[in-house]
Amino acid sequence: MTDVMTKTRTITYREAVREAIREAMQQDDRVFLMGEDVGRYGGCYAVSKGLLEEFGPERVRDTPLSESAFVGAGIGAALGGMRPIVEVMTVNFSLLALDQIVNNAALYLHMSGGQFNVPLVIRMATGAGRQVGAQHSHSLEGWYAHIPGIRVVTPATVEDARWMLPTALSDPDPVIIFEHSGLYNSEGELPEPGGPVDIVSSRVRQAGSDVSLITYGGNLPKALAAAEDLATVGVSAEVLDLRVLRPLDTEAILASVGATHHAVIIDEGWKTAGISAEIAACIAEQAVWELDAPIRRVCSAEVPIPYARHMEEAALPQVSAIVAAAREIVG
Amino acid sequence: MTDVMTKTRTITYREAVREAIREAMQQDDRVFLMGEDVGRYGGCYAVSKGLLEEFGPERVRDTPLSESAFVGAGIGAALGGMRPIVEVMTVNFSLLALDQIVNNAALYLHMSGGQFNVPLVIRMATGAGRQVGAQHSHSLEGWYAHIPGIRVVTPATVEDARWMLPTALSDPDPVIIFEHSGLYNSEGELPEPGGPVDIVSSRVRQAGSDVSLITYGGNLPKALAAAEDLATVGVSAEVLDLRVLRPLDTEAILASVGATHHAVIIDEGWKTAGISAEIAACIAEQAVWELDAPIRRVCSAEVPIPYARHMEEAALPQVSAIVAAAREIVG
Amino acid sequence: MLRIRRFEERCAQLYQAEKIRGFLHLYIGEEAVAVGVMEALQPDDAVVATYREHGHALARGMDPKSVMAEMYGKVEGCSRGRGGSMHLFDASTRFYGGNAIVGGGLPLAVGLALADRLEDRKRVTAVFFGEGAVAEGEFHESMNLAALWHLPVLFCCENNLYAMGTALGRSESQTRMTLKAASYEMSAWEVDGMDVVAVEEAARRAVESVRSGGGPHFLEFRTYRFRAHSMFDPELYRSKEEVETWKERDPIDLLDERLTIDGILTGEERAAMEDEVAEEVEAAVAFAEAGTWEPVEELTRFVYSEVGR
Amino acid sequence: MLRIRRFEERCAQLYQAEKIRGFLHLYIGEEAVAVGVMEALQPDDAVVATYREHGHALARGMDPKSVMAEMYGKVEGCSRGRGGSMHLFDASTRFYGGNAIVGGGLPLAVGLALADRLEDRKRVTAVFFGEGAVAEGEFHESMNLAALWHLPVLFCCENNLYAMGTALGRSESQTRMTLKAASYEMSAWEVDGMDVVAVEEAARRAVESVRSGGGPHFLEFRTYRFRAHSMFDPELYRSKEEVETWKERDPIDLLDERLTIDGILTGEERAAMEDEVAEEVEAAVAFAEAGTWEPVEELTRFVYSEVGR
Ligand SMILES: Cc1ncc(C[n+]2csc(CCOP(=O)(O)OP(=O)(O)O)c2C)c(N)n1
Ligand SMILES: Cc1ncc(C[n+]2csc(CCOP(=O)(O)OP(=O)(O)O)c2C)c(N)n1
Ligand SMILES: [Mg+2]
Ligand SMILES: [Mg+2]
Repeated sequence: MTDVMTKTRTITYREAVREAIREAMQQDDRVFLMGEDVGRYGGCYAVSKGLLEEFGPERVRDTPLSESAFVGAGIGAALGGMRPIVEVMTVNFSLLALDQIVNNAALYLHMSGGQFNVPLVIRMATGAGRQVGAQHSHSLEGWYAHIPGIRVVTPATVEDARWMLPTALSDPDPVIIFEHSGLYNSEGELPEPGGPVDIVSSRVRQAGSDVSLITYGGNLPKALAAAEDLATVGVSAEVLDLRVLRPLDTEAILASVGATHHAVIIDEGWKTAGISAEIAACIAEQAVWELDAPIRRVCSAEVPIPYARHMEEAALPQVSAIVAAAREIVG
Repeated sequence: MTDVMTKTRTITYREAVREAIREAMQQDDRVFLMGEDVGRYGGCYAVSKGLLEEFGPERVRDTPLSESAFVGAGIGAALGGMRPIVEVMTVNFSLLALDQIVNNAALYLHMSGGQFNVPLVIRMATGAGRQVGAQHSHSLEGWYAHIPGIRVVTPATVEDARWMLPTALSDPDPVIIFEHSGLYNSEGELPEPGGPVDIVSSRVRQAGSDVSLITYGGNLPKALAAAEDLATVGVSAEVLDLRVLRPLDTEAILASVGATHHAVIIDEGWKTAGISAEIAACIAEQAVWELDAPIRRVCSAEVPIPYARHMEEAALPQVSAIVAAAREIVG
Repeated sequence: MLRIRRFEERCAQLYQAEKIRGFLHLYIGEEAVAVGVMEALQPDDAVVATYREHGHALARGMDPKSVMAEMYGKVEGCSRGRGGSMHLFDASTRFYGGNAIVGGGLPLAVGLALADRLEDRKRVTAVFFGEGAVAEGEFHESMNLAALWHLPVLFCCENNLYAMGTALGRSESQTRMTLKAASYEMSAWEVDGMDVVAVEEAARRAVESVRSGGGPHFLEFRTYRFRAHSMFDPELYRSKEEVETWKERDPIDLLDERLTIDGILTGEERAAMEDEVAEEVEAAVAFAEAGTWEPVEELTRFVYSEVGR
Repeated sequence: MLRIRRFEERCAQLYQAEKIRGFLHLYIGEEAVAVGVMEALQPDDAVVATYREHGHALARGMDPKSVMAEMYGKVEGCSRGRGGSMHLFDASTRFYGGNAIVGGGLPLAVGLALADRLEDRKRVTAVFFGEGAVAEGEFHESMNLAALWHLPVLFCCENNLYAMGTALGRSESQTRMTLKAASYEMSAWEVDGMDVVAVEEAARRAVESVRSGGGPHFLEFRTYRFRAHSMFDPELYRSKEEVETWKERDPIDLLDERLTIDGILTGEERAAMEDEVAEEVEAAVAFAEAGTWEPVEELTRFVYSEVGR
């Protein structure tokens, strides 16, 4: 996953995000962090722990429970020359802020004839798998990827968690960063010295020749595990980490499928009209003759995510299902 | 479009919706209409004109500008045994009510273990084409189609405008009805005597053998016009009106594509991760070998919809583009 | 109150034992609010609560067995194990959840009340929410709708001074909740939420008025959360001293004192209560332990209704 | 005011002539509000308005030519013809739209003010909204944030008594706007929105206080919309008499009288003003007519920024 020649440092995904925020705030006074309980509480996932002490309450700003207003305030502050990092605790609560994101953040530049860009970064936790029930287990990345005017990124590795943020902050337009809540405790190797990474291209996390496992965010570990299992049965799986859901790196998708001629798309979001559908559609439009077998999608079951562990596991994409789908089409 | 043998009556789409609402309120005291300016103003598209006088302010209920609360109140009233018809003026404003729709209406039945169903009907105008600018021109049907627990229907004909509502009202679960604002003034032939129509199946509006034009709602007229043009150049196009976006009538889609071996999907929504992507994905998963050519999607350009007419027209699906796409793949 | 207290103390243990998973929000310290209000409600009234609703569910008369089974994720649970701690539901007591979106239950309560009003039923809908929810737009919209339409809603604000780690003063520019209600022309009272007698008295008066067509009422209950917000909360935002001071007004101790002083409750009776409650709680745990898992095949049941279509 | 009035009267004609399309919301009758408030602002202050913003744009000093060209959909328009009547934008006067979602501009104003506060700039952000927007959650959340954080925002509520066809009394349980502001601990005054002098006076006092760190202020301007809500409104919801009564307090007539009585304005001067304004308006129309269409190839420009990446 990271180049073996460079020095690396072991770090958790949570620490990586925190380091990224801290560095950005140290280097640019226009950057500030705003959201529910990012300050005194230390962040509901402890991401911003310690930042209040370092930067004070003006720049590490606890907000009331007012998703629409503080996300909109982030847009306004960006219009006013700041570089806000707005944390929406989880994607579930972002439903309350969608008007501001879709009708203001995404539209202002185009609608104003190029006069008003919105250099805003919105971070939110996403995903299920922690038995927190249907209202707290949404994966709506596909919804956001539907909207022109915003960029949608999904760091899946500690390196992306650490180095996508500076790139997002230097972007003149709104960038939404989805952090899968299941990744915060995960550890990974961070290349030293590292530097900002692009937010336009995908990455092959594991090369392979028989089937392309196309995924992003919290399901990358599952896809890599599936690739390992497949290797034991002689199937060489390529794992493509999309990294960015808008704009999609279709070239890389087509290249991978063009080489393996088999595609399995893994997405924790619901299947119908989600990002998995777009990936399948791109292939159907531009590489249909490359396929040696129908496309397979391994997504969450089309149900609200239940609390009970066995039911939640049954609802979410699992390694076994990825392996089965790959083996079915590779045959 | 309608069986030539039955008597028919010419009626506008607007009148058809109004008749449907009036009849439902006459037949069932539990039915009431609630929304912004549905009463004294007569509805922003004049759909509910006259209903206040007939049913009074309790059952034709003007609401304040509080999309989240009155949609949520509709859910609560449904839980309380009523059969509310909640009108959200346009899909653009429904962004403010998404928390209630996605986290309550769609989840309550499953999350409560089957105890609490939500017999709610939400009507909203959708679509662009009237030069009302980016914030008032969204087509988010694909977003709603992504959500398990709700049904999404898109009446495109006066018959569906007239007869889908009673079926939706008799459904024990939430049904979202999208009425394309461009259709209200359109006239059509209403079969007499008519009766409730299903909200699960699509319809072939025009039979054809060379290519399937798959669409819904406000773009059905464009698809039919394209089919006419194609006929003049010897291409026999089948026009499939989806009618229902969730659950999708995949069988009919596969049957049509299985017969024509060519598919053009027309959607006023943005292409990326929209309903057009789902349709393409279904074909790629289940009928890829039926295709004699790649799938084509004719959708709105991935831009906020501009005000100027020529720019708006350039942004939206047009008959010429549908014809071009069909001719390209039919070759 | 005692039943709720002991039930939740057991839940905390069971969370450590990993029998209960997900988010667990304890009501310990706030019991007087739910108990007092529920006393004032009729069986056919409706209740809408939050994710911190164990106390409300039990006070409303839901079976501790089905509640505990729900937290275990067993199919015998009140939501078939699909909801967990945050999503308790019960049609028989008209308990509409168990809503984990802050403010999300308020519009539902308005709608339930609207249904009663349209059907000329003299029922009341009581909705519970924390003071943190007052910052949400949904609170504002719901208050206005209920007052504008004169609906039978009882708004029960559980002001425990914190929204996770955010103190009321950092969440509201004006911290007097009753002033907010006034801005909607809604009558509102501040109530000592640690005194169950005061709570019940206020609730009775309010419910009576709401039921007799007096329109919605707003009650602010001054209370305090003795435990962490959830099981993941390091509690960096408040001092041990503050917590200790509030514990001196533990609603259960306050009631004990009063009843003892008034000679209504003897030591033996009090001890007997403890035993009874302990039995109930253990019976609930036993029931949950003995419970079964919903068959995985049923995952897709109830996405849509099975009857009536 | 006269310029705005004549400009919009012309817009109405041009709408009939189908030169202007989409939604057109006229400000006729309410001109004193925008004019009076803008007088009190500095060039580097910010303005956020609604879809009924022609008056605000002109009063803020935007060129009538670019505004008219925008309504024609010409590339010479202030938003390149992409916004139309509801989406006027101008960076040079810090005019942030032209927002067509009721309440949608309020959080932006809070954020613009937050930026000034974080950068220690003594600027003010004035945000305009109708009384109908007061029912939206976004209003409530924005008021609370601005007051809680003591931000330099001037909330300008244009109370014209109707939200489309919904009278204030059918939209708010408590119709006194200033009471709502009070519930956020925000100082608020009611102002005669038909008297431009009163508006300017009130705005000056409020702006001064906001600029000097007094925190946000709320001004309710009592005004009235003489024309239909938009070009599609049959006006079933109000009586001709009511409209006529309000027209007796036409802000332009009121000012004329006052200036004439005070001998500040002679008949000739007044007539000259009309001529001057008429010229300006016709020049704007000519400019718009002569304008060009944005090349269709540019449709995808400005979805994302072209520079700085
Ligand atoms: C809309 C929304 N935003 C954020 C959260 C995360 N969250 C859960 S509880 C909570 C604090 C709520 O505080 P309060 O309303 O006072 O209730 P309390 O927990 O004190 O009982 C927060 C921020 C949520 N569940 N919903
Ligand atoms: C969120 C939202 N809901 C509904 C609409 C449709 N709409 C446009 S203007 C309007 C009335 C607004 O009234 P008010 O705020 O008083 O402003 P006024 O038009 O009177 O100036 C409505 C309902 C909208 N644009 N945005
Ligand atoms: Mg609280
Ligand atoms: Mg108004």
